[in-house]
Amino acid sequence: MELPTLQDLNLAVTLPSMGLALWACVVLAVGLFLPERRRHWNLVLSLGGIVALFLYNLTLFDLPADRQSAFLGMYRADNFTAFVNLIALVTAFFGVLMAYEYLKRTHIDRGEYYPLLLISTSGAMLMGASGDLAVLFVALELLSIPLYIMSGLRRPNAASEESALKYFLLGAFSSAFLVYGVALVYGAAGSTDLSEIFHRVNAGLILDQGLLLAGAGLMLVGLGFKVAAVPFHMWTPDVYQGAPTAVTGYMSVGAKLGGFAGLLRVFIVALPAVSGAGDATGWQDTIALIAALTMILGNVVAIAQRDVKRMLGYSSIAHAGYILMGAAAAGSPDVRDFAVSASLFYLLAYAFTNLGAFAVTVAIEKDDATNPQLDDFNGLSKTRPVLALAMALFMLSLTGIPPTAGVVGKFFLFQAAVNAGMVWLALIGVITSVVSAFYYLRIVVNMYLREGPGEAQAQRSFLGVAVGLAAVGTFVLGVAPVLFLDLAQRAVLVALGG
Amino acid sequence: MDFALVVAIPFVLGISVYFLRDRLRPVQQGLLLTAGMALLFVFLLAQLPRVTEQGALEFVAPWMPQIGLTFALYVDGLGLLFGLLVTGIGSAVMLYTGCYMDDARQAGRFFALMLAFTGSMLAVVLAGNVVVLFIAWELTSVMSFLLIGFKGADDEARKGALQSLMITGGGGLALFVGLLLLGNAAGTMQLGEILSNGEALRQHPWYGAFTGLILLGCFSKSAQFPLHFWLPQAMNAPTPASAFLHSATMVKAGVYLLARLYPALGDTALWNAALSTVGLATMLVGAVLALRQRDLKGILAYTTISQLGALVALIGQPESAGLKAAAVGIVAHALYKGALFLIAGAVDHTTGTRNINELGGIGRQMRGLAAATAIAGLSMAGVPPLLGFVAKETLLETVIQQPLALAVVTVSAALTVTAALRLFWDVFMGAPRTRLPQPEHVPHDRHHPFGDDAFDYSCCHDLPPLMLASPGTLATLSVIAGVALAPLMAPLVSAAIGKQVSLYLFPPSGVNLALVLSGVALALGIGVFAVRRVWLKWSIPVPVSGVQVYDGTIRAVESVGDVLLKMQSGRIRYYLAVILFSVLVLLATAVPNIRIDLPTPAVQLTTAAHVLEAILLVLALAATLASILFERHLVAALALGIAGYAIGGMFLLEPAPDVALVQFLVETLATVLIIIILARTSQDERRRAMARLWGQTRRGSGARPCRVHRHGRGSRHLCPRRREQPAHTGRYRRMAPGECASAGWRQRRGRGDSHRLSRHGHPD
Amino acid sequence: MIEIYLPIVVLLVISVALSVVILFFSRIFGPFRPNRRKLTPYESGMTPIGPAQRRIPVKFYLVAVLFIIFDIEVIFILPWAVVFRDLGAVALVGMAVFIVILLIAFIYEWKKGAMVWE
Amino acid sequence: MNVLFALATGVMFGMGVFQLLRRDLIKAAMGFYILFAAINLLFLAVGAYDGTAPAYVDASNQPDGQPSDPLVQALILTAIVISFGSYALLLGFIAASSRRFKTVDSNELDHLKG
Repeated sequence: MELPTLQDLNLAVTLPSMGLALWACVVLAVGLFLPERRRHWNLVLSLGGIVALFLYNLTLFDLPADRQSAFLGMYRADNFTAFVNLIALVTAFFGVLMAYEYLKRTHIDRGEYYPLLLISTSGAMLMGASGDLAVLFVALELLSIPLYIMSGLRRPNAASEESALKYFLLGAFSSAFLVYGVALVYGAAGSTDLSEIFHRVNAGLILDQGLLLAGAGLMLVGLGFKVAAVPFHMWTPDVYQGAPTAVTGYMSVGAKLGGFAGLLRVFIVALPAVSGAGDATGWQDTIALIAALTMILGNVVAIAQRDVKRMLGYSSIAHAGYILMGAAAAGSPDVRDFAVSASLFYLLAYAFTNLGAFAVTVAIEKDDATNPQLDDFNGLSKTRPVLALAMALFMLSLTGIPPTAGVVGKFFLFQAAVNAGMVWLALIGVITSVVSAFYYLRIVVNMYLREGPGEAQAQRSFLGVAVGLAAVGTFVLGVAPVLFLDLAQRAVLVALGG
Repeated sequence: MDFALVVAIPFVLGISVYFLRDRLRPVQQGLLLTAGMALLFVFLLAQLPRVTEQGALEFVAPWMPQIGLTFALYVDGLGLLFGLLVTGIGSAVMLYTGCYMDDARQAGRFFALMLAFTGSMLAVVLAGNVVVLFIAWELTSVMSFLLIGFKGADDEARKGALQSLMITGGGGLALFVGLLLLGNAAGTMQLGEILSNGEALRQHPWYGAFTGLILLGCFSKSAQFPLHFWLPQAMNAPTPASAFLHSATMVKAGVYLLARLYPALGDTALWNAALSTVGLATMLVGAVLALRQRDLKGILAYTTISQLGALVALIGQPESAGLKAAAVGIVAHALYKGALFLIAGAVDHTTGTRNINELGGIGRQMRGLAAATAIAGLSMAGVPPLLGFVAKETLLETVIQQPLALAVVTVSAALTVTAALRLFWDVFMGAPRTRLPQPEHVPHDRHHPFGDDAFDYSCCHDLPPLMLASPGTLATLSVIAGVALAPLMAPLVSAAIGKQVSLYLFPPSGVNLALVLSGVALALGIGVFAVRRVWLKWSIPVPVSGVQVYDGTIRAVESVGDVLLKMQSGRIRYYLAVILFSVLVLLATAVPNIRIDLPTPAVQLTTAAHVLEAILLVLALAATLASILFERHLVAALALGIAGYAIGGMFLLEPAPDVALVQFLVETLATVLIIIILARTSQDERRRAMARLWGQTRRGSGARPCRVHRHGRGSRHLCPRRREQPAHTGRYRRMAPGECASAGWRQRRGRGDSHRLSRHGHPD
Repeated sequence: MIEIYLPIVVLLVISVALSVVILFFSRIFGPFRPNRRKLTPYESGMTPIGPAQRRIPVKFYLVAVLFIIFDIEVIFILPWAVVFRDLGAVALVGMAVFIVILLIAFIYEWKKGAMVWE
Repeated sequence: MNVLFALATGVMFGMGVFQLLRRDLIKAAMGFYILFAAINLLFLAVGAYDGTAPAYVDASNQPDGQPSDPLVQALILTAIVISFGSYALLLGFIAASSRRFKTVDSNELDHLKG
């Protein structure tokens, strides 16, 4: 047996995720020794690490083929991974930035927040990079467990604790299904390597088709839970409402990103050839159905919400539906690459937009441990015009109205669905987008057309930076998406070898 | 390149005005912008010969090259016609607005929005790529939304703004998918290539789908029945915006796109049937409903709807027969309706009301305004030699072969005459009236907030001359264009529809049926106006109004949402059960495929290892079952430990000694942990919860300790008891990990629980 | 195969046998002169008077938990040691990272006061 | 794959699900633990059963028989450790919530809903 050397492990390309996890340990250790008045070093160190890795990650696009695999094929360092890393680091950046003042304000400035967030981010990155089901499982837990803890961070707050417990129990249940699915797929295909599974399925070397299907279905449950797809979505609003707002903001993107990265990685690399009618793969109809249900439920239920975080929770369910539409389209071989890059681009657009929306929510949240309500936006255009303008931009983007990132993202997703012949799905997407306009624009109406209390709140500088950057990102992706589009387009998912 | 500048300049102007708003008075801002718009107008006008000669001009710049998307402009006669309309009416409106707005800061904001709209609208009509077109299309909806809500805190304005955006923005999304399908079918997003591909597109299997979606988008934008109701609601916008967006330009975007796509999609059975049916219905509905209005802008809005219906019906005529009439109608309508809107604003500005019942006889003070109204009203009524007459004649001539359409057009034309007369006579002529009591039969849902259009009533009760200049110019243009048809209108219309046409005031062949019907309509309209005292008292019951349908739809969606919300019970077990059920459904699809060939024998117990393994397996299962059955937590935890050890034993037999070792240690740890937890959770609480559980199981239900209070629909609050619980209510303060266990222990003992604990021996 | 565990079984048998033998022979050959003190159970110097079943403070469990957690990590080191020669640098780097992470966890515990008895 | 073995893991998983669905949160935590025990068994059932000797990297230095599949062992090890970590955390959450809410009945933790 050939023994691997250090070069074979190819550690350099794994640096974004592995480095972030290690950096989290460093931040944790340093944070332990920081006195109260030097707490800002937590922020500085976290942001520094994120930015450095972000820059480094830019060099990881278009690696030569021999450098695209690390840890003996367990870690894939292709463009898909690099793009997922990019989104994840952006998410982490905003997650740190918008939390700093919030944590102080709500007196939960425990140093653990930052390392937890970084570890969770590295889990999300690893989800996208996994070349093996075992890595997928580890990455899923790495992503989830810090999130459970972070949602319960606001002790002693009943809502926060309840949400943490709920999230944990439900999350543990669904990840049990994922592992069960991994075991079944392993039993059917005899391997946990994604490319190997692909080749064995292709060559008909599997023990049992049904077992493979059952395993794929169970994995879909675990990943569907992470992305909050109906009917595995029920935790979402409760947890979003209960968790500290900054955590909710991070979670709304980070967890979804990890879930989708894993979903696309597994289903497109390993299982595209699972039998189905005609050209399309066996899971396409299932995912399309889930996407439809998710879009409908998320948007319809969001209308009745008055609590902003809860509303954004349902909205995040709805957006999971849109991205699932891309995943479903990727089931058709002809549009696979386009659909993957469409989903990735949408995730990036969603990251900027949703993180921005949450940053604004954090900014208007009162200090009395009550959640912001829709009416809290009243008259914001008078008291804080810039904030209101940014929020309006985010809401337009979430609805899918130009000139924002959301519309470009939706454009690609709808086009992917149409190209894959799923016009009905695109139509559902459109109808539900119209429904969503109703509740997103209500916030805009409240900000611009209603009178508020009229008191200008204290400006919060880091939050302001976060809101500003998110707004710029949302706008730039809306009018000049060329650069990121180019990167997303290069992210192609294929099995190795063969 | 120069056309890209045409699109960009309004945005630049808008931003500059916004930043200069503290330096310039509103009038100066208005003059500046008027100059800019006029320049654009002149530039576009200068392109007319070039376009007529060379055909369409295309301008392409890379935008998203990866997916073949370009930023493309496509300038032909039709685009130029609309571009001229936008910039021409725009100049007039800007001039007017400078006087209309009193506050410089507000004026700056308003101008910025108006200019942003202008730029978007120009992008719509000059777009050479359906994606660019869609984006600009939605931008116009957004700008319209912001302008309708410009005056802010007023329920009507808020509702109107949201409604208009929902309808037009939503329709825009339908258009979006329609355009995507169209692009997919044509294999390109470039407008020029799509237009030259008409034959194939009409044969395409998706033709019905994309045409339906595109029509839906156009109808919603152009306020076609039954989606027309947003337009009257949009009249809460400041009057210059109404004049510009909601009569002259934005609402015509739908008409523009229909005309634009006519070469590619038009003239099929579906197209013609849909357009003429919807158009004629809209025409009639708008004309009839206009009669019920008391608000000047309401009357104008409904007659606009009626006119838009006519335009849509014309584009639905087979073999491009209606395009000429449509082009003339667009220009005529923009001129007279723009003038009338501006006049309505001026009336409001000076008198402080727009309610026609409170107005009358003001023509004596405002002769100029009255004259302008008379001219524009004559054009609206279709009296020669104004342009409105030509528009009506060409319309009647187009539908002369279709009895039903002819009847609808004639009736609508008559009612339009009535509306025009009311606008002139009841406002400017007759006895002066002030603050008449409002008639009782005015329906509530048609109530408009009268008289809060201007911002500051104290200033300028005398009409500023510039404010009269704009409507006066537009009205005069109606006359000039009507008289000088051949030199002015004919080249424009010819360029717009792409073939040489001749326009005439009176048919060269003498009196024909169209002319007769035109006269009939005029007479009929005057007749109806004469007896207005009678029908104004009628209260026409409207069985279902669009607003009701809209509200009903929203309510229906909300109630579906409420049903779904009931599923969100907040209970973990329920959520778990839902997941489990979904998993079972998901697996049910896979199970039929499972074909495991049972090995023979299915059970191998040949070696000692096998026997031992089987024993351990049974032990593990039995212990697990025991952990379920035992009610006491401690015993259950111990049983679970046994199961874990049995599994560890199986790992050992595997042989996987390292795994087994880990399993043993972890199992020990898990058991220890659960004991710690049992010690640290309050035994009392646990026991009470357990008692409640078992008691409930027997009784079937139990009183919930705390109800969640719902304040109004959809508001969710935590139960107050829970929410305000301080950190150390009970015996358990927050403790550092190091201190808590022993502290908890001491505290519990301090409360005298210890004897009970010691009786059980272990913290259970 | 199960046979490879035979030495362990032999070891178990020998140890059980040895303890039995020691107890048995000490009973036979040793002097036996009991008094009240000698008959009380020996508990490493602690006073044996009190209720038979006492609760052990949870503190003990916590320390035990910490101990076992690090024990588990040691198990991971065992197979590593077996193949260390063959794997070389890879193994060294891997284990170094592993130990560093453990160390940080340990520092965390320490700083958070998990090692403080009271 | 030994069918009996696989069926037994299925039964165990089912028992875990049942336990997880109970109102008593501590029992539910135990259910979670049972789930992962069952999954570990399943890995054993589908994978490593063809081995007769411990898995070594170097095949030359082991006594006899075919080495077990090291991959599945690694998977099981990972699963055990992760499940234990989660279990510990879960118990911690339950302890915290039982102190705050004075109950271990999951049905009473339903204030976040709608």
